[in-house]
Amino acid sequence: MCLAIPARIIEIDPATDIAQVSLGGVRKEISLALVNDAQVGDYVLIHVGYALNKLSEEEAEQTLALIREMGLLEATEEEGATPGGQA
Amino acid sequence: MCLAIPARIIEIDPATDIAQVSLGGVRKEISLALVNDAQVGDYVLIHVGYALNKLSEEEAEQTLALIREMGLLEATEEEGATPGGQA
Amino acid sequence: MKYVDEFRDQKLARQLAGAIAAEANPGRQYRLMEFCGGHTHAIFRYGVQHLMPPNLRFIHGPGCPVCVLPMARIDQAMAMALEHEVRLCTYGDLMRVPASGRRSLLKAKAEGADIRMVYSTQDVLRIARESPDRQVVFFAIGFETTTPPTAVAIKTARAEGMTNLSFFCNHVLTPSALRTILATAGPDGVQLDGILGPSHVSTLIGSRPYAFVPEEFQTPVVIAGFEPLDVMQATLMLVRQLNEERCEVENQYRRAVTEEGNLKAQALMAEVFKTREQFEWRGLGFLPRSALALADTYADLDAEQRFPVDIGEPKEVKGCECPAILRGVKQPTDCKLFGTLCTPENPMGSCMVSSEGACAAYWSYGRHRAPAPQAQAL
Amino acid sequence: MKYVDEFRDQKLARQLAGAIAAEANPGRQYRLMEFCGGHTHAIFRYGVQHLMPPNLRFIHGPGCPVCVLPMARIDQAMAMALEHEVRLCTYGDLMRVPASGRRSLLKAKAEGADIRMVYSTQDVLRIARESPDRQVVFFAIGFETTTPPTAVAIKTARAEGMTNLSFFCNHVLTPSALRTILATAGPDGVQLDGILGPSHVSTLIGSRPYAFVPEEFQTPVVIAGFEPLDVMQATLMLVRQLNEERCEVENQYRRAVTEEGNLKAQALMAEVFKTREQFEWRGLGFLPRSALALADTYADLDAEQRFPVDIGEPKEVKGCECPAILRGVKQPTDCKLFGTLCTPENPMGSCMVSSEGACAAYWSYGRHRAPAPQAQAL
Amino acid sequence: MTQNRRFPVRLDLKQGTVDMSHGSGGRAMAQLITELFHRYLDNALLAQGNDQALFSPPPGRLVMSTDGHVISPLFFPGGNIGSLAVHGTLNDVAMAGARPLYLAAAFILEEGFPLADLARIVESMADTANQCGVPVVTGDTKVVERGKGDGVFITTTGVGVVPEGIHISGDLAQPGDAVLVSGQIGDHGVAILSKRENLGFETEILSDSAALHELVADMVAAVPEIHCLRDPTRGGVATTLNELAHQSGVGMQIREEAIPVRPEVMAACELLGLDPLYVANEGKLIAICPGDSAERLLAVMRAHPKGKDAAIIGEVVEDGLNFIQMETRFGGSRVVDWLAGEQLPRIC
Amino acid sequence: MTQNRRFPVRLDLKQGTVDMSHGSGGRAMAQLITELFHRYLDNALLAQGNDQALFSPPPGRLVMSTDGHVISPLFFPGGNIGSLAVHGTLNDVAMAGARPLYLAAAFILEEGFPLADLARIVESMADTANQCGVPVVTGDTKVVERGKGDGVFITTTGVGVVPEGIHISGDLAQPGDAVLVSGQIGDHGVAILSKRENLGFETEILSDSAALHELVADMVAAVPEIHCLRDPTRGGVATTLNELAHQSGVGMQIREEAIPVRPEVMAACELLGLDPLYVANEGKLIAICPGDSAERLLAVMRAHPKGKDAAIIGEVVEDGLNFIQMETRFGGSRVVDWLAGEQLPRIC
Ligand code: SF4
Ligand code: SF4
Ligand SMILES: [Mg+2]
Ligand SMILES: [Mg+2]
Ligand SMILES: [Mg+2]
Ligand SMILES: [Mg+2]
Ligand SMILES: [Mg+2]
Ligand SMILES: [Mg+2]
Ligand SMILES: [Mg+2]
Ligand SMILES: [Mg+2]
Ligand SMILES: [Mg+2]
Ligand SMILES: [Mg+2]
Repeated sequence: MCLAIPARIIEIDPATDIAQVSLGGVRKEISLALVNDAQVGDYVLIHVGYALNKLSEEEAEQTLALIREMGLLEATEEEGATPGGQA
Repeated sequence: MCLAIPARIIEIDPATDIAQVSLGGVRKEISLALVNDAQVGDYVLIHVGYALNKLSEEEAEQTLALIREMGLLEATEEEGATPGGQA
Repeated sequence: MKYVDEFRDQKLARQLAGAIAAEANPGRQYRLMEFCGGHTHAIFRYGVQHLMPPNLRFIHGPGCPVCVLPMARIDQAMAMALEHEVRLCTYGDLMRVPASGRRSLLKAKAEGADIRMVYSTQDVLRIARESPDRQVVFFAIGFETTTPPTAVAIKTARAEGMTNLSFFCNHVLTPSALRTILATAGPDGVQLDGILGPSHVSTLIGSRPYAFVPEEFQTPVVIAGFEPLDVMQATLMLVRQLNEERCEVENQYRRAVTEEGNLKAQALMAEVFKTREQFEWRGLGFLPRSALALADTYADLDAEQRFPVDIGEPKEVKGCECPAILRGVKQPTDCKLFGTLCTPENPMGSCMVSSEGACAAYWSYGRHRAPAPQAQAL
Repeated sequence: MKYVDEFRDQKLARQLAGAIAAEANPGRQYRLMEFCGGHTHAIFRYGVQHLMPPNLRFIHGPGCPVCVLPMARIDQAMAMALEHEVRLCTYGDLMRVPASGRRSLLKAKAEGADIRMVYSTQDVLRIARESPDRQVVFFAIGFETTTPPTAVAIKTARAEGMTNLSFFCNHVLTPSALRTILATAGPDGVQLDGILGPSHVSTLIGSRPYAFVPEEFQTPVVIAGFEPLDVMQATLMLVRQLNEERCEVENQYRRAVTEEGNLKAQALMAEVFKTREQFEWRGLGFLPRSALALADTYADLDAEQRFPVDIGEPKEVKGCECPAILRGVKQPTDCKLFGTLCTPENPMGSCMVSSEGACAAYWSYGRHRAPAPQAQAL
Repeated sequence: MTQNRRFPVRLDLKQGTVDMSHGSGGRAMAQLITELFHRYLDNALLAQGNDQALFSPPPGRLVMSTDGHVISPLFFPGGNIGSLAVHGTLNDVAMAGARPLYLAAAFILEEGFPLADLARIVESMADTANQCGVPVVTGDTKVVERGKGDGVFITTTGVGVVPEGIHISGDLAQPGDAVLVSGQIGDHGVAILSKRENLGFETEILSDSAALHELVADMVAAVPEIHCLRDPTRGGVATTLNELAHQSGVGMQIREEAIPVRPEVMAACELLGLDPLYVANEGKLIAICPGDSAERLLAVMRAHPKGKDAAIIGEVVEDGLNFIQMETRFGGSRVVDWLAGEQLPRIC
Repeated sequence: MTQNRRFPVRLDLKQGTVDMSHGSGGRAMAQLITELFHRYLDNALLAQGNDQALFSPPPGRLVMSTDGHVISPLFFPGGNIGSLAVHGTLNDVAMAGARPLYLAAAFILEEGFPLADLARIVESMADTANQCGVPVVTGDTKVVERGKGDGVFITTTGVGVVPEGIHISGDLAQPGDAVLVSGQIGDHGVAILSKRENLGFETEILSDSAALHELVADMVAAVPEIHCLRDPTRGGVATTLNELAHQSGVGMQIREEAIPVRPEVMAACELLGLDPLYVANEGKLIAICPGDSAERLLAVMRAHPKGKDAAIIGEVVEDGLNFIQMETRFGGSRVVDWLAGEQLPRIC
């Protein structure tokens, strides 16, 4: 549930707590009312026009690294495994 | 001023004082609030959806008779007179 | 159509024309004012002027309720619709009347004002009943003919306890205007030899209110119907009065007009309205005791009180001769704007709007001044 | 798109699929409930199920706010719009949800109800400011993700002293539903070996509220993001917990979810809302302390109090298996109406509306059951 | 489970209403098109389901004409917006002397419009098109939000082919030409007004809405030298005559007495303060032809049921002002001007 | 006094607004047509002022297509309703492989609409028609009351001629055929959404609104064996592929990775919960041709500026269920269904 997408803050109006975020060339106005200390350059998770939370770059990289590691381990063991389909 | 046209009463609803009048095959609903003792068959002068007054058949005929008489008198005296135009 | 077709008979018209030509004294002028726009309309629509001798001229009077409504009242109605966001009900005739700044109710409607055209005050009542949450104002205009239907609506609104309907009253009184015309006539104003008296107004008020005309102004009056034969017969009656040096109120329109008029309607008007101390008439200025307002007992239904508006000084179009035309001292063709900047599509003055307005009538029916071919055939 | 594209990588997916297949013990079943519709959507949209070994099955949970909204609440909102003539603002997702008598907000709008789709509670505030004469109601739905934006709007309405805006609150609490699912699981209900925990809800509430799952129900939880690699990694993490007979709350979605969640948003929710004693969830019945209402200090902004409506007993469509599907005990294909009378154009149940609903996801992405050609190529 | 019936639940043509999804381009729209439009307007070209129709016209010059139809009320005595949308465009095609071949129809539907009404309208369009032998071969459907439309608007476009030797255009009237009208005027406008609730009048008058292409075919076959044809729709006979006079740079002299008007139409106009010369027609035409062909043309027109009350109403004259002058029934003369603004019911 | 200037006071194209008299059939309407429509759309056929246009088409089969245009906002990045109304219909004509010849345009104006906006729209229509070499030769204007329209609706109808040897129709796709798209998808829909006030997003994306008849002319000249052409407008590529599959009784297998989508369009869709496959295009086409002509067709398309980003996106397969199956970028497979209802911004 709860469609949300990460976008980068490119501008903040401190008076209104409204920010401009950018996502793949699209700019959108969102409210920062739900997050503290968001800065220009931060990535925030956008949901119904609000930033829900900041994203952690570090954690994202660690997750990706872990995924690569989990996959690689396997890839060496069972190259080309083809699990059967089930809908 | 005051577009008004004579029409014949063909139906009266005494409860609402609303009548149906007929004029050349057209039926129209009008109010009788402004006239007393209008009867089915009477001709009334219709203005903005109200009967203003009853018409007197007798007077109408006398007027027409008078017009004919005025004209005829003349016709015998100066047959074919053609007054000049002026806009 | 009974009582209509008989009074449009071509043969009788030709005979009456002959009689008028024969009886009119070539040695004098017959300057007859048709008070009503209805007469003006008939004269133009049926080409009655063509049938008259050259020394008999119709002078168009101020008897068109649309034409005599001052611009300020349109501005006021527009302000009610736009500022107070009322639902303004009005007769179709008013939609195109110019207001200040070349605006009109038609344009205000296009811009979003809630303006409804009605055909009858019965519609006004229906609209108000159907939209109880909405303030509805009836923009009431007209002479004594159109006034009693407004009175019925006011009484009904009171009887039904409607709180969302009020009345912007612009009803005016014919005799008062007639008096002003006559009082200013003479060497400096319009010169009048006789009056074709109101048709449907007289149906309501009767023929008695015109007694002052011969008495005070030594001018004969013939109350005339609106059909072309009515106009012609009444013209002949005026010619005869003038030739015989009589000066009285005669009634050509006997089939609809009595001496006392419609007493029921008169009582209704007396109950619901009071006479204003003065009221502005376009062209005639502020005339004393010439218009109606809601009586004190009905003042709560008065839209002017319920929805006060502040309008600036209305801006008349420069060059528009409506005022002089309404007083009978000028003709449409005397106006520089006639047919150039002022046409029925782009009326500059109210006289170009109503088909009873002298300018509109002249434009629609009289513009082409070459002698009509059939005039020769008569 | 940063943080998006990386987590949709095909090559890594293939590798993760290989790892899952390798690590999954062929001798046992892995019945994993993805709580969230977001997971359901990702599983179908990206064909994740195709990449799993046959003994690993995803069971679709109740985590779609549209799907769990009982019909009575839609009926109630429609009645507010139609009887009280309020301007009803709602997220687009709700427009096509079936209400009693095969009606919906979309149809009510077509019939003249004043219903506005909004994308954000910021729009709701704007609409209310722009139409001060009109009562505006926000039909608020959603889990803890969507709740804080409603809280912001409520506080703003109060701060600005708006008298024309109120809130029809249908916000529900995730942990409560999770508890019900787990409490009814077992031989007679759904059989679950592990839980893919909520993604964006957890962003707000943190990972701590799930501690009860392993403690009370001996079921492992892995909080998972909504991108397909997130789902696959979390699946592998669950497989490992099960293989290793661990049972704990793990957090795969570390880039957005912390232990404590968003404290500012939590404080805001605590201020503005109170927990309802009970609330009906479609399919799950009345669950204690599972939803929010406006706190007493904001009760004057509660649309349920401002616009009371009287609706009849809502009429569920006969044969619709949404309730069982939402509890995880049936699949869309078990419903006789699926694909015959019930399609996304003519949804009979809410699960066919939202793209997160199991029936809609199944219809859009899973309907064609022949093995996809590229499944062979993997 | 999965199965091939395209629309499992049929469109509810009794209780259903148009909603936004019917204009979305998706399956709801496809269903509306299949189960309503194609069902009634059934023909091979339309059934192909392409976004355009392909046909081989007979050789010759083609005409194309388009008209939006926005009438209120949608159903009126003698027709509805569907039949009107067929007649109106066929007539504009026919007024070039052409034989109409094909029609296109574009619908703009307002959210909330009852499907039952839409079905009645489309069925009547189909019947009318059938009777006229001119199929609706391509179409389009859009849906607008409530309050941004008025039930249904239908824009029809027609193409037709002009027989050789026929040269008809509004700028070809010449002094000495005769002016004819094909029948009683004002019926359509009065029929519409009689359904406006607030005017509260009743008549037996039906709209004259009708297709004139067969009448025109007879006319151009017998009198190929016709100069102008036009249907006096909005603005009525008065406006059409002014248009033609202006286009051709001529004046006209007409006779009120010669213009056929039903007594009921005349009466309704008297009641409302309207002039029948400005009231709309939807099944009449004005024809202008050389003066010495006029009696022949009149005879051909009168021989056709849709021209049985045809009349010669005047003649074209030289006039730099392009005035239409009319000898009144009363014997006077007046200018018959263009309509200014709308013709509204009046009190004075 | 009396004089011959037809409209003494010029239309106020700066401050003026449409009012009911502009649709009355009277002189106010004549003035609007003369001073606005004819002024911009200036061409000999229109200038004749008849209710229809007369022309001699080249020999061959004709196509006719009509489309109502009801877009909001009326002005959007990359165009307006006027340019769109020209492109939309030209494209539907071109999708038969035809060369468009003439356009008809019917306007439905809402009372109160600014004449300045109308002039901008009509001017842009005229420019577009000029650039395309396809004049608007006949038209119609109606005015509806405020609250019964939405500024302006424009229905355009086009006719065109199909070169010999070309047989293109939605029912001709065959298993083994290739499916091509002429460029990046979703631009128009996203450009429109970006102007919806409440969505509050901004992009540099312009509508792709464009006329495709020249691209089509190159395509059919080089590859006359093309089976289907269709512009994926409302409902987007997904809906158009479903339509074609259904009409031809086939299925299709497409590859997500092959479908060109701008990153901004993708991002806007992610933000709003939309799928670019369902987003409208106004300057793109889908082409289906025999598999062994596909590379040749692709080369021709890429050689034309309006097809420079063309791509082969899949192939036609046998499928009794007429499903469009897509291999996802992620490596999975899904059915790409018709759009159900409208595609609305979503929260979940
Ligand atoms: S022509 Fe026009 S401007 Fe001149 S007096 Fe008449 S209404 Fe006024
Ligand atoms: S297919 Fe439809 S009716 Fe069946 S369970 Fe799903 S939503 Fe309910
Ligand atoms: Mg036309
Ligand atoms: Mg027409
Ligand atoms: Mg025509
Ligand atoms: Mg179309
Ligand atoms: Mg409407
Ligand atoms: Mg089309
Ligand atoms: Mg199209
Ligand atoms: Mg198309
Ligand atoms: Mg037309
Ligand atoms: Mg509007």
